[in-house]
Amino acid sequence: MYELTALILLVVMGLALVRAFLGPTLYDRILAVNNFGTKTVLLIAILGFLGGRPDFLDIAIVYALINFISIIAVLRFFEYSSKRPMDEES
Amino acid sequence: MNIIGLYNYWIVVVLMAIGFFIVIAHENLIKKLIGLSIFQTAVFFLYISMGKVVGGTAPILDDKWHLYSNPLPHVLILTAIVVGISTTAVGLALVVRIQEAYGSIEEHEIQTLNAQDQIECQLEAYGFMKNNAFSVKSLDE
Amino acid sequence: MTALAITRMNDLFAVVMLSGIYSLMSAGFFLDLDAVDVAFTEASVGAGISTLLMLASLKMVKRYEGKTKYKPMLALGVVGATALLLIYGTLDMPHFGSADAPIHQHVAPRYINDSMAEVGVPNIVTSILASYRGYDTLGETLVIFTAGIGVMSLLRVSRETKDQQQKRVPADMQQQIILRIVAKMMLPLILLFALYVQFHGDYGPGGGFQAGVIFAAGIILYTMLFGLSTARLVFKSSLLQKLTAVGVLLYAGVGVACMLLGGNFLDYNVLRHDPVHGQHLGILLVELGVGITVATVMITLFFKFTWRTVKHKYIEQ
Amino acid sequence: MEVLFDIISWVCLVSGSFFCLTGGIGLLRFPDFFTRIHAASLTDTLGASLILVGLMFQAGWGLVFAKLLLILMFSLLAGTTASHAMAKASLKSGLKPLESDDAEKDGVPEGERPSQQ
Repeated sequence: MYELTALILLVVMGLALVRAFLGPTLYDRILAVNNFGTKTVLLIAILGFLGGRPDFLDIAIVYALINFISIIAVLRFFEYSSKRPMDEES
Repeated sequence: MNIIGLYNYWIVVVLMAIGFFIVIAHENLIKKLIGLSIFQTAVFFLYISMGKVVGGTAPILDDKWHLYSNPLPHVLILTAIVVGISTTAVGLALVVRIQEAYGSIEEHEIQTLNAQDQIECQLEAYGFMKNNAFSVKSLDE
Repeated sequence: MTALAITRMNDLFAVVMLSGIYSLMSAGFFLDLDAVDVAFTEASVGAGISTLLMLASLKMVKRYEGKTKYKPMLALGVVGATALLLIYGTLDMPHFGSADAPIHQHVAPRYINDSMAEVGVPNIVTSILASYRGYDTLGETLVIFTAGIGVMSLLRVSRETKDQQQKRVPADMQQQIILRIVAKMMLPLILLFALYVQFHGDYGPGGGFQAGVIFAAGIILYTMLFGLSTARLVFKSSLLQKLTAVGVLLYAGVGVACMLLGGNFLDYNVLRHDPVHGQHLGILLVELGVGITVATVMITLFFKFTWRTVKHKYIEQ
Repeated sequence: MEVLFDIISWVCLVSGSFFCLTGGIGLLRFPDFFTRIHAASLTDTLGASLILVGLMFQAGWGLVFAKLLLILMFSLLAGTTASHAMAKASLKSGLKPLESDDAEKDGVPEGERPSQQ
């Protein structure tokens, strides 16, 4: 059961990755990164159970935290330089 | 079997090649730093994957487990990561200073500016005028 | 995993985002290879702090990469040749995951089998880090300290801008009320978690390096949302500089104390009557020193970069 | 009791991963940013909490349970807040939601819906 969930999460991470590559606007990329991070948190938690040592959930907590902080950092970065056009093609 | 069992090294080599390529082929200094960090990560992978034992578990002692992965590479890499971020930070600080001094972080632009600067300094030291044909010629060299 | 690295092309910002993902992925990879502590560090350092620093410096430089002047074919050739040579070199390497590889023969069995009796700490990584290879870690801490000093001297901000900065009300994230409130709620949790990681490092994954980075990340979150001048009221630069030095001094001081008590440098056995207790105390103090240094250096780095950005903005206006 | 917990946790895990999968597909297939954030963040919240609850049933009482609870709280707080902030920032930067041709032009609430979640 864990394997199935982990597999699906990997697939979703792949999809998010494709979106991060394609992403017409920057916000799509940010969204994809955020989504990717959330899925990584879940994957870490499940991997812990899969390996039989679920004591290592600290790492998942750190991931969730870091994900949040980096998203905020990115958003703040754009509040600074919002004069520039947001579309990437140039 | 003989070849397949080595796949971890190949991943490392591919990552290393990508990082190396970014470092030498791109001119943007920040890109170079990122390439450097990819290269660094490749080295980390090399160490960590060598420390892995099949069927082993994380090196935190517990009564239920008897086979552990090798903890030594973990220690080395743990400190290496933190040192890596410090060096990256110093590199970024240098990049910022370069941007302030030259107005650019592209390598060839910086080199051109540097060469111009040097030649002009030399010419001035030898007492040449800046605006004659000579200085233009030496710029081309 | 590998395909990811290739597609980092023109836009530097996208590159930084992708390197964040890359870092998360590599941390997952480390976890899969049983290196919990390393995954911990990579997650907090690689994905968090380095992305932040990259972004902060991206604010100051141009966002788009210029056209490359030279043909990349030569570089590609060199890289390809190197890669082929390396792959040829790996043919003699031991197989992935084999237990009888040379790396597992020499000192690792001693660490795995005896560290419980000698050091009394379940997390072998911590015991090696702080006790068996304490010299190394002292050196690493010094390197971080030096890097902090280097950045401080490179990105110095003059006194005059400082005064102007203190007058300026930071209005960057003023609109994001929800964000601010949630961050305020989360901040104590983050700091508490950092302390947990710091002092639980003997038993689970964690330790001084990771805890320092998490602590710094919490402070950085606060700084980003409430402005630099607010955060500087708590963390004055003089305080930060002193704390950075205190961390290194604590580490080295433990070593000197060991020498004074009749042991070798960083030989914790003599700190208490019982060697195992002595080891415990020594590791705790040393990790605390590492944690203080790492946290303050990271906060200093971020402050310096952000300050520089503010200065740029001020000059532009 | 044990079997019951197992079944509940399996149901939670499977439905959670199903939601995650739909969210991922939506993230990839939807036409513009606001529909994408809608797909991604809604399913993210539900899927993540379901998976974590499923794991909680497996863990039983103890430190692991507490940590899972912490992650759950974190993801509920941080995930929703982050998507709210993203939607707001993108709207402020001038990214307009895609408006359908035939319906009346009320694209903005559509885009902000995930933030109210």
